[in-house]
Amino acid sequence: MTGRPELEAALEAVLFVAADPVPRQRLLDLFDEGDREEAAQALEAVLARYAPAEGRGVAAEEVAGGVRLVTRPELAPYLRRFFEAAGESKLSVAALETLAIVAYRQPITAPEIQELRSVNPAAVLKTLLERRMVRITGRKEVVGKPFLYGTTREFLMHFGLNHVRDLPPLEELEEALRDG
Amino acid sequence: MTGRPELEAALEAVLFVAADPVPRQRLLDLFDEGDREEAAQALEAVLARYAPAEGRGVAAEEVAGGVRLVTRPELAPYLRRFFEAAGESKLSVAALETLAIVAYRQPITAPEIQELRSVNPAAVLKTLLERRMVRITGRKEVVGKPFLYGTTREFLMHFGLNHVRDLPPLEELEEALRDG
Amino acid sequence: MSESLLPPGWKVHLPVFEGPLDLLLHLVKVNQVEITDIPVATICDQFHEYLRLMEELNLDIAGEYIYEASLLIHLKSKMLLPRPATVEGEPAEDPRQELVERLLEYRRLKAAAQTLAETDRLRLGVFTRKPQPRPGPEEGEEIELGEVSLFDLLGAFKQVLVRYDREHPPPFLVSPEVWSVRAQFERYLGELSPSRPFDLLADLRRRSGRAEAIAAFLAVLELARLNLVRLHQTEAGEVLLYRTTRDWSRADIEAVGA
Repeated sequence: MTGRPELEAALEAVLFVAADPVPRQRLLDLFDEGDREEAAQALEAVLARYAPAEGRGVAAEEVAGGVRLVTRPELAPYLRRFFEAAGESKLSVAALETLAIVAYRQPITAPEIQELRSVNPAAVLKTLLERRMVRITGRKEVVGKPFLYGTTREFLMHFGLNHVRDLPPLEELEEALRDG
Repeated sequence: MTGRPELEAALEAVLFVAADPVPRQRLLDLFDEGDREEAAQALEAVLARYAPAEGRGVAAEEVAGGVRLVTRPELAPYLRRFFEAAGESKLSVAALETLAIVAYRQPITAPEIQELRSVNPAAVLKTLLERRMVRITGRKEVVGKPFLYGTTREFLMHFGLNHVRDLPPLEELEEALRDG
Repeated sequence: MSESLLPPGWKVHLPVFEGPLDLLLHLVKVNQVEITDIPVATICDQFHEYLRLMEELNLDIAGEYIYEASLLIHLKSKMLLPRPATVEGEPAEDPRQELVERLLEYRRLKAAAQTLAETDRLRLGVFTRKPQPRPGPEEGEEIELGEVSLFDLLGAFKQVLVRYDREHPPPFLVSPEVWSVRAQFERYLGELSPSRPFDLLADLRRRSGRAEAIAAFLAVLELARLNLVRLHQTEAGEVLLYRTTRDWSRADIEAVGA
């Protein structure tokens, strides 16, 4: 049996070194069978320790089916200054519109995207593929077998989503837009 | 004037992201002149927060003229286990290239793969066999009767394809993503 | 194209649209009308006016705009026709229906894009620790297997081919006359005998390259045409050459192009 403090310490250390979100189960699998129940509680305790709070710079987030530690967005100016990072988005309006179409209507083909935006999406899709926001998920079984596109884990991570179904419903967004 | 909680949060965030030791002065330079005295105190508070303690996996250490956050050495076995498990679900560039060669040139022998990559593919093929991306499809009727390798059902499912002939030719993707 | 009213090099800031649907949404907004009740004639004219302006400014007009403009003209003409009689009081289908649906869907997706843009801006301020080098022998960059897509696979294959070509530059071209068909013709005459089978494929493989192999192959065809060799294919797929009993003469060699 591993003591509770060691379980918590190990979990914190692993979350600290893991750059990518780690699925909960993978964290628990680090321990012996007999310790997993206790480890699950230890994990919740560690995550509670990293709840966003005043004076704290790091917080735990659930994203892309896992948990990870990230800096809190309010601190962006300090981090940008220190790491000399640019704060500008690399996604153009065209890229964001195409990404939204892929995200909400996936899996979707290029001709179907063109139908929705009335603009040839080839160049933008290439950018999104290169930036790993979008991936080819297969081919559609219609004439010409066009590629099907969907979003990636990178997309979920970047937009802080746990799953594609966590995207806000389109209807809600439109209402917010009408009110605004 | 920046509030004490914000100073502490910013310092914690920067220490978290920076992998290398940061000189104290560089940390304090993040803030306006008027805030530096307070920031120095905030830094001590953050470092105290990361004093080695039971149940904590991360600690602050002073090295070579700077401070940094590191995992506590006692937890190394857990980290090793974590990285090993993480490695199992990853593909190196060598493995990906070899997989691509097998996919596009199947059935193909190890010497033929070596001809294309100039590297003995034995170790990488073993990995790909273990990941069930590649299988032995037979033997080539030449001297030494080397094994022939091809892709698996799992490979097709992973890439959303029904058949090996659905693999896009090099030009197809380029054409699909060419504008206009 | 109409003559530009502006001096050459003059730049005017024209609102930039993300395509014809974006322009249409803009026109709906500035005209303060509902998407569901678009005054087609007005919108159609303004759409064309915008294209005309772009033309005047020597801006490239994407084909998508021209296509949409033609759809609008078609719709405008349809609106002028009397609607077919309604069945049992049901309202006849509005010819604008399809356009309305496209615009509503596009507006929804634009709202989604705006939300993504806001999240994108916010999330750019979220930092994670850089991936630490993993202890162990594994070298170089790695990709999560679950994340590898066709795009990566193709990219990897292209990489292999590019590197292969770089490491295997094509051999210096041998001047073609060195591998004349006639020289190959003479070589075969010297090597073949009526009693001993001669493995053609093995012989072709021994040639220095494609150019010589082609010359050799053409020579064999000439030899067969002049009835100087007999070709025999075995069940195993080998091609065997035998010299026939016919004697060759200088004229035979001279009949072969150099």
